[in-house]
Amino acid sequence: MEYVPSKENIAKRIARFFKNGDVVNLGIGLPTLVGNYVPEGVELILQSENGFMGLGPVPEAGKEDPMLVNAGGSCVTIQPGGCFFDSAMSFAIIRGGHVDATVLGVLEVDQEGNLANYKVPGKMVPGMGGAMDLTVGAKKVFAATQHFDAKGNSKLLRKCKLPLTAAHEVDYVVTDIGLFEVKNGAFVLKEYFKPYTVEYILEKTDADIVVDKDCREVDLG
Amino acid sequence: MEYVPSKENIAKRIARFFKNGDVVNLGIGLPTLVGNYVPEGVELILQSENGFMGLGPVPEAGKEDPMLVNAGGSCVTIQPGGCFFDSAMSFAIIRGGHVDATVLGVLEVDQEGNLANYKVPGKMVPGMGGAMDLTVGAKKVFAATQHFDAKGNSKLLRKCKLPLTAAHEVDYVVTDIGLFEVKNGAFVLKEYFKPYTVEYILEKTDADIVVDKDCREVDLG
Amino acid sequence: MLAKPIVTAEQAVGLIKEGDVVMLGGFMGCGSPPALLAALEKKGTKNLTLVCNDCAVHNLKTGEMTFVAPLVAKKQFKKVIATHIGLNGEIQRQMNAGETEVLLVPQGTLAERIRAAGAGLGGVLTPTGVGTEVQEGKKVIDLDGKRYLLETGLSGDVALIRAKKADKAGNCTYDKSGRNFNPLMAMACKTVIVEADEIVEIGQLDPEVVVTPSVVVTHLVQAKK
Amino acid sequence: MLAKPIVTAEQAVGLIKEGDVVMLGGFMGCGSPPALLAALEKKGTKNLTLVCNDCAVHNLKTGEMTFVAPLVAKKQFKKVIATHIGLNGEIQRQMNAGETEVLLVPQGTLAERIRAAGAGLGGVLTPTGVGTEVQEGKKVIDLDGKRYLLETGLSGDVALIRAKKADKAGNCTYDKSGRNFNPLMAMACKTVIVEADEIVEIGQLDPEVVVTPSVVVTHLVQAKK
Repeated sequence: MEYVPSKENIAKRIARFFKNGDVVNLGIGLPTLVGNYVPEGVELILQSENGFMGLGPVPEAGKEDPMLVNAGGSCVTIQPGGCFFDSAMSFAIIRGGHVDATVLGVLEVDQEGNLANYKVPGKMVPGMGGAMDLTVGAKKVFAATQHFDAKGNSKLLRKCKLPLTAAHEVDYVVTDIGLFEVKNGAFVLKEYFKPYTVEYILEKTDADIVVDKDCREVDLG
Repeated sequence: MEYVPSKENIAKRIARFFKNGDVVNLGIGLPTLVGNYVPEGVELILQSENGFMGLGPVPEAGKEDPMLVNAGGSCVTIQPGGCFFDSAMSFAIIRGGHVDATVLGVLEVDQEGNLANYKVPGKMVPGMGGAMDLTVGAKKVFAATQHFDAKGNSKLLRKCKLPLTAAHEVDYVVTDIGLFEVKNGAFVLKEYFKPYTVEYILEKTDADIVVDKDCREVDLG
Repeated sequence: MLAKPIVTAEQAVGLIKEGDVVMLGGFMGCGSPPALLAALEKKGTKNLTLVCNDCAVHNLKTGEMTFVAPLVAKKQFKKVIATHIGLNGEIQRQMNAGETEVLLVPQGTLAERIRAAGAGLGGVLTPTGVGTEVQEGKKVIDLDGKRYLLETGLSGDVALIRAKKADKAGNCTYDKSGRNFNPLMAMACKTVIVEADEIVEIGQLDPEVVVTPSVVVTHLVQAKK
Repeated sequence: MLAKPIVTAEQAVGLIKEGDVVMLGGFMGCGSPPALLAALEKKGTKNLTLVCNDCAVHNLKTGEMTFVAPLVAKKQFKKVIATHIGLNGEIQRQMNAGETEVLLVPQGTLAERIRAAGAGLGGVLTPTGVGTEVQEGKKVIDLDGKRYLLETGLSGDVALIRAKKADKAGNCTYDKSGRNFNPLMAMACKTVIVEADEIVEIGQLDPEVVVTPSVVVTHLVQAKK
């Protein structure tokens, strides 16, 4: 079986977690894609940590407002019913448990629920931005990642080697081949995505995986 | 010499301390009177700890707005250039050193700069309200008090007996017979108000008083 | 944006259970929600903890009572956490008689304790109260030679909030000095009931002037006009 | 209400002395004051400490620089305290080469540290960063079995603020997501310079919508239109 990276499948699967009215913060990059796959009838309230609630889609060309950007600095819009606030209020909302879920990118994630995504010492040090607050504050933390890096190494590990963004805070890891819940020091495989198999996942992942008794195949289409 | 209580003289003298644009919080009761004696050309910005800047005078009869009250619950007005805020911001302004001066009432004040004004255990326990924050936060703390209580006892003491509102925070004590700076564990007499004399003050006050070398008589009229 | 249920004051106070910690906005009643207080008095739920700046007015000589005072007089609260109770003679009486537990907290500290809980902070270090009775039993932390008290977060079960305008999603604005503790309490409770003078459609509040974000509000009540 | 001096951007940045801690509002430049940054670059004041969410954009391949990036490239800052520097390759290079000291702080923690200083608090207890490198050297406080880091207040000498409207007294409103750190920094510095898109007469701002109260603002600058 050949591994074909699919950001879309990761985003599709995460999007199915949400119910109508959930307050969600999507990290820049891959996590932002989640917004494209939210099921019909489900409207998310997106929080943008740079200071507003009700993040809307990219504006039409020519209608960009440089004073209305997302946390990546790109021009966006605000939905009816949204509101602006300062950074202290933004993180009061995040840290205070008023955000239902956050989706964050991954450099490494391990079976203890540790996440590393802000620093490769000496090489790439972008900084943690809001990620450390999001991981401790959001009710559910989704780590969104391709299952393997460019060299084919598992991004799911027994123990992170990079500096942590958060310790023991990840609830779910969603890759392009399966859905894992982090529980009791192991990745619990809940779903494997067609065409991958349980055996493939167990063989290729460098971590302790428990196959859930209700584990099932899911076709993300 | 007979002691004639005069709230007006206390208020008059304190009012002369202020310069144009000073941000001041006046306690309820006697301290509020200070606002009536601010010299011409001096405009104070009054902070009201229940949530606004730019406290204005009592409204005309019939124009009261129950949603615009001072910290004592009485209807007031807001000046042009004022603004409303919540209680956290109100005390951020107070505690953060953004208030130039506060004037507070007194049950007891001592030569160490300790102030007691919120509690007589078992008898009267109104609570400290904003007074503890005001005393630690305002740049200058004025204790405004009649020099003697109803029984003729000095309200300036060597050591407060009542529970403290603040330890070592009072800068000036202004009574109806003199002005004292609290310094190095003593009341430094800076001014005595006509018709009282230095001798009278020294004799009648139950505390260590140092007579300032520039101490002078002041006629508050 | 999801609309929140608009309920009657009676339905709203039905969400308050015996033993709950109830946070009540307002300062001498200015900014307290009158319909919610009336309904809670009528329902008579007891054994509550009240967190509020003060207990409004209860003049024992004239019998005058405002806002939360009738609920205090009916002993619906086993405990009161407040900054000032000087104009409510009855709660002072209950305190001195040992009938009701009263915790007096400096006003800025109460604001920060509530804010901390709503903001997911364990607490704050404040210089307020150092060297006073407020210090008793608290950790004192020295930073660069200055002493601070560690004051911990204070959260509640239900917040009773009075807003000027709310949109149907729950975004709120407040009315002049009626703002006070309301926005802080709205962040710090699981159930947040807003009695609004006016409830408008989603999109009708300027997003720049919203004080309380919709996501923390759980129920809306139309105030009597 | 006292009017604050309206000065030019050049006069305003003259208030910044070598060695000062400069707080700069803005998030990827959105909400940073462009005229003040241009004047400070021209003046060339060095040895400063910059407190800002990020360092805007400096693309080392194309040479593109935005907002504070040219000042960073000229090494006007001996130290940078920020949450994210991923889009400024030059400050990453300076950090890795040991040329400039960079302290990376979680965004919510930076916000609370600045707010604490402005609010007269010694610090806050936050769960953010527990079990990470951010914890190093900090006091860990356990409350009811949950661990928090003690993060201390962070104040500055001069705040460079971008407002939408300011009245002549100094009251400010902000523009959409340009609000971010501006109101927090305006509370936390001794000198607070506001570059406003529009400066209006005292009394022309609705007191309900003011975000930064006049009393903390020391100087006003009219932004280029």
